[in-house]
Amino acid sequence: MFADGLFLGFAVLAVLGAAGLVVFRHPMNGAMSFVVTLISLAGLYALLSAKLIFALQLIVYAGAIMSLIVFIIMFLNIQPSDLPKEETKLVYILGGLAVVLPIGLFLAKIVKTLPLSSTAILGNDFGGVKQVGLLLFKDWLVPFEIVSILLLISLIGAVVLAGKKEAVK
Amino acid sequence: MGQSVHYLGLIPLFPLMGAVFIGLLHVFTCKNAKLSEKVYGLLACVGPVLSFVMALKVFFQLKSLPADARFLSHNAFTWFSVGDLHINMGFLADPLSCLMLLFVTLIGSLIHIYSIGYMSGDKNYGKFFAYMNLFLGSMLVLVLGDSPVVMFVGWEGVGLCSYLLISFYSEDTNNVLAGNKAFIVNRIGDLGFVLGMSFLFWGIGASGFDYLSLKANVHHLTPAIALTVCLLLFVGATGKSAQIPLYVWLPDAMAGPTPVSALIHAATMVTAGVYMVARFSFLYAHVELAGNIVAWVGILTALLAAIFGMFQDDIKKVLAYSTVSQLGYMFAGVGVAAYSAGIFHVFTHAFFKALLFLGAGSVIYAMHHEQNIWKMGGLKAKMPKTYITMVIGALALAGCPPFSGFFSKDEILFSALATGHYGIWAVGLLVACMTAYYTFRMIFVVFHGEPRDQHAFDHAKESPAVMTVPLIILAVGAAFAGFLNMPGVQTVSHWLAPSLTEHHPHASSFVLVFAMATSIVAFLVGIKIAYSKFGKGAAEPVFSGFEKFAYNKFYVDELYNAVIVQPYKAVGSSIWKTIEPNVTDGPVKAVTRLYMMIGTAFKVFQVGYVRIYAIYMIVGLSLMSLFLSQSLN
Amino acid sequence: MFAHVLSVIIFLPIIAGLLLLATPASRNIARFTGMIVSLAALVLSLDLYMGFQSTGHLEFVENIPWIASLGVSYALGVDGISLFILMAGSVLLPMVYFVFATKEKGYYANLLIVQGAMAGAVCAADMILFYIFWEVMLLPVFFMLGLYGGPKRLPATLKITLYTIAGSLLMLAAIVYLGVSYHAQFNEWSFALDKMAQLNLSGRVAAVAFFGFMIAFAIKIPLFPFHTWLPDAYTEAPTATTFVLSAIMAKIGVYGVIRFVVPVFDQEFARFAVLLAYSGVIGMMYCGIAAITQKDFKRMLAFSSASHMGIIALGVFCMNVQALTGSIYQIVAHATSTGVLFLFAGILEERTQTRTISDLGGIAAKAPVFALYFAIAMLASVGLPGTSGFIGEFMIILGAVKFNTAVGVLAGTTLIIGVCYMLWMFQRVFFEKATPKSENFKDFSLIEGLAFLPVIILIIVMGVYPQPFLSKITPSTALQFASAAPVVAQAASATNAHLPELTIEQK
Amino acid sequence: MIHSYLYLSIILFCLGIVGVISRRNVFTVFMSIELMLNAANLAFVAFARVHESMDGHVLAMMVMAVAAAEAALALAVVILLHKHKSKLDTNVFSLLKG
Repeated sequence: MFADGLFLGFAVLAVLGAAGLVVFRHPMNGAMSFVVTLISLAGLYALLSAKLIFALQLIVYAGAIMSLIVFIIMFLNIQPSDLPKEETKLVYILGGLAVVLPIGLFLAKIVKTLPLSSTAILGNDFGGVKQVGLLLFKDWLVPFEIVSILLLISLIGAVVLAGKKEAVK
Repeated sequence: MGQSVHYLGLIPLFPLMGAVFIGLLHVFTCKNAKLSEKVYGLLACVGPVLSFVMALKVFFQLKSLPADARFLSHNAFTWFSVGDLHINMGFLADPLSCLMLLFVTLIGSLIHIYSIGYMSGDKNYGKFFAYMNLFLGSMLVLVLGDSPVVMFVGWEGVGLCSYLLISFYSEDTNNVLAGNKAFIVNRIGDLGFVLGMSFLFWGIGASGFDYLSLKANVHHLTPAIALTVCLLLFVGATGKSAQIPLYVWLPDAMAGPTPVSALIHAATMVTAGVYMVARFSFLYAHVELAGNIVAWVGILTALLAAIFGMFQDDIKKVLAYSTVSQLGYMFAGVGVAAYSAGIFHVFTHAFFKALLFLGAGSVIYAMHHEQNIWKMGGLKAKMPKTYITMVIGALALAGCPPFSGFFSKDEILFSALATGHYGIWAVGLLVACMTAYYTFRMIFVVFHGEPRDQHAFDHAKESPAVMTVPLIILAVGAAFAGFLNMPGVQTVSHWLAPSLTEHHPHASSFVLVFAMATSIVAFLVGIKIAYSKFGKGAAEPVFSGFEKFAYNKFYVDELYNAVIVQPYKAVGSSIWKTIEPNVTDGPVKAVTRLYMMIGTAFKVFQVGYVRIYAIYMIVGLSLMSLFLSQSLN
Repeated sequence: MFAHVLSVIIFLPIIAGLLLLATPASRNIARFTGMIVSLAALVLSLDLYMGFQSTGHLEFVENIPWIASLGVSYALGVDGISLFILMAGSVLLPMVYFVFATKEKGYYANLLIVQGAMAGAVCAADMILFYIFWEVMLLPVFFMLGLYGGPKRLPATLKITLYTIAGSLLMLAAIVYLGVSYHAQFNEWSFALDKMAQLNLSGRVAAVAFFGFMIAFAIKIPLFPFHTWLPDAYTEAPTATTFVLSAIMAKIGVYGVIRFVVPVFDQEFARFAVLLAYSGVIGMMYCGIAAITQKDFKRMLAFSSASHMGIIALGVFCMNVQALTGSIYQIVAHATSTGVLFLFAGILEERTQTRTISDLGGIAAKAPVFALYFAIAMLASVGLPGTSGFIGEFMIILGAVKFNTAVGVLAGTTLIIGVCYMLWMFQRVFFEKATPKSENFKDFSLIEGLAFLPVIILIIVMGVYPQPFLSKITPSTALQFASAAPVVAQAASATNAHLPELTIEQK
Repeated sequence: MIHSYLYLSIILFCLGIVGVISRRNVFTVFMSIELMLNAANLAFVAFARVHESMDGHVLAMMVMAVAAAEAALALAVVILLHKHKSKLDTNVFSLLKG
């Protein structure tokens, strides 16, 4: 019961946060509401017994990535005049919802066909650092290395792109 | 049958070689080192004279043979041979071609000699003689060719030379236009000739396409094909020999130098059509309808040209129309199956018409290239030799006994009468009268009366001997050639008999005398009218009504221009300005436009915003989901 | 004479051309190389000509399996029909290098490649091989026209490329169809020509494939109404390209009809021959009449060339040995006359800086040698007896009269139509008074005069003594009708039935 | 119940799509993409729980890594674009427009 209550709370927060992201005009507001979503998602991961992911979600996503985004938003010192004028934003959002609705319903239909299964909290041998780490470095070694290369490349790319001083002008 | 003699091929080869040689000399020397005129003159006369000598040799060799074996042939090489079609570059000398050969080479040689004087001082002296030699060579190929195809080589060759010589003074646009006209009109005739040959070939050509084989197989032709062939070949003849409706080029052709008019457009080339019909006498003799058409076209041409001739004021145009008119007589002759009479008229006509033209040339030369007869007058005193020879020529042309023209023309009229073609005879008689009238109109205006242009008259003088001697020789021919075939003698008819398929009509001597008497009367009437109007000098008349209509040649040229030439040009320009870009190119352009339209239609979606492309993607995804979720149920 | 002489004739120019493109050779080296290579090809072809036995069948055969699984082989060979097109290319192309001295390197390199590709297309005895050379042939034309053409070259390039590629694709589809049919009927793969002739094709699909081939060739010839690319392309192309297009490439279209369509699709061909013949005749008249109103002499020659091609194509469609032989003879004659006329037009353009007829005049007086050469080529092109143009034209008209009287009569009008525009042009350009542009026209130099002399002599020799040439063609053309005789005879009699009163029969 | 997690994942994903296609603010669009990634992550983790296998967790980690890389690059691009145009409107960056 308690777990269901938690789920409901996190789920509502996550959806509200996501809706806020879509609706707010200023990106800073959007980012803040998105952080809410991320944190509630972390809670949901915990409910799903994914301890490592729960931690990573908080540290990497809510912590690192979001702070990077917020930092950049602040760094750019965005004035209201910089923001696009989206007078018809609401129409677009409603239209977007209408377009997306069939996709959602379709996916929901698929989900409906899945067998039910319990989400009770599992014990220590699931989702911990040790178990995931072993899996990661045994079965998923090559993809892991590839992802590390990807990170390296994006690092270099970001440096090259943002580091172009005035040459582009 | 017959003998093969190798020198036959040499006869056309001499002038052709001369043409090449003189032509090359001219081309390579005309820019810087000019050769002396004497060199050209000498070189030019070698070929024709040698050909004449050879022609005499042929004549004597033929004469030594029995009458029904009188032909010599020489097969130089296989020209082309494909399937059933075997064409040899072969030459045939039989009495008919031998007669043509003799007078063509004789008159050709004389005109070459005459030209040495006439053309002196011209900057394209060499070119002129190259063309003249080329012409003579082509004409000899035409005459000697042993099959229609070889004849066609000469046939087109003389057409080409005619074109080149008419546009000889090529700086003047009118001359070139006249040349173009001649070539194109001749080509229309050639189309008939080629088609005629084709039909003839598919009819009986498979077993040999030379005259002897054709003659042997002619009875295999169906009447319809025979008629088609005859008419098509006659179309060729109307082009070359200036008959209705293709006569229009000949008067314009007088733009060329006068010796050209004499040689090509009076004495030799234009008679090629008559020669051709006579060559095919074995065919025409079988198809009476074709013969009648030929005869009527001929006599109507004679009438029409005589009407035009009565009102011309250019001395060469008068002679040109008289040529057309006389050619009409010849066709009337061959049309009524009197082939020997037609050919005999060709023969005599060559003498007196060449004489008249050369005489006219002499006059023109003396008058410093003035051709209008109303600017001449009284030249009798200044140019006695020219005067006398021209009068002889005029008498022959007008048909005054005993000059040559009388006998030949009379024989045609007699044949028409004897074969029952009374209409042709009557028109012929009328034309004879008109001929006498316009011929002497010209003589009286030019040589009698008072000089109309005193300045030109004072400078006029008799031409040099190199010009007058040919005149005298021709005058002798014009005067006496008629006796060769006068009634009762008939040398030429007998000579020609082996080559021709004709039946001499047996008419009573009354008809003969009647025909002769009416001819003489017609001549006298004509000359009387001419004398009464022009004998004592007359001013240039002002034409009105019918006279003006006739003076302008019934506006036939204008009619052709409006009905054929202009529409042709209009079609041409509409093709490439309207039809080509719109109709023929239409489907191509339509396909292009279709692609453009499709492209434009899709361009609407290419707004350039990534977000919009994302929307397309999502919409697509959404539609797919709609579809898939239906199938999921 | 050695075994692979055909391959050498084909690939020597192609390789030389590619090498030139790859190396930074100067234009003089390029021109010199082109001259040497084309002369070498000429020598080899002459050798080939001398060694030709005129058996009527393919000679100098080379056959190497290439794509064995599909039965495609590298098969070459010449017979009397292809020999003359090959010779026309080999004899005429060296002239270009002598006459046009100041062109880019790529110009000469492309010329070499096109020469090799054309030789390949003519010698190929396998459909796939033919198709490859056929396509390769277009590429150099594309580059030469697009790079070195006149001011409006780009639309012209686009048009010719799209047109020919559209045709080629239809042909490719038809070739694939033939290959598949062969596999269906004989249970093996092959694209060899002699095997294709054994195919028994009928029905609607065969007719479609027939038109696939016919349209491809009709575009190349070009046959009315597929000719609309021609005036633009011929006018805008640099002279040598126009020369190549008109003198040789168009002929390969006709050659394709004779070699591929007639033996393989004999039934369809007999069925549609009248239609095609009318198309040829109408094209002849249409282009001939259009020619007379042209103001640009190159465009006029372009129309004249299209007009002549109509007659040449007609000869093929008439289905008798005279017309077909005449057609092949006319191919060579046309290459020597109209092709050379295009070269002369190029010289005229180069020296007067104009292509407008009315800007010129009086050249005959300024340049007698040039005028003489031009006149001879022109007279050959209007088919004057004694020049090369007459023999072919005469035989085609002769054959056309037998095939169908109406077609024959219409075909005859070429005598008149041709002479109209040619004389008109000759009058304006060579006669009359000199204009400012033509006043200082320079006559041929000695080298130019000598370079053209062989062709001019050839024109006259081919007119006066054609039998040696014809004796090499006739065995092959006669063979064409030996195999297809019953069908052809049937069709010919059917077409003449419309005009019974004019039917020619031998009692 | 596991279905609730999956429904939530669908809702978040759809909201992410809506954010991408209906907003013009570069940051919002970017964060909406992140939202979609997170929705996917939630599904991964949920399925990992269902199957009691931790491969889903590994995948979620990789997605995070990719998201980090994407964030680094995308933000660099945004900075660059902002430097040039001083705008955050996606419609300004319309180099694809013909």
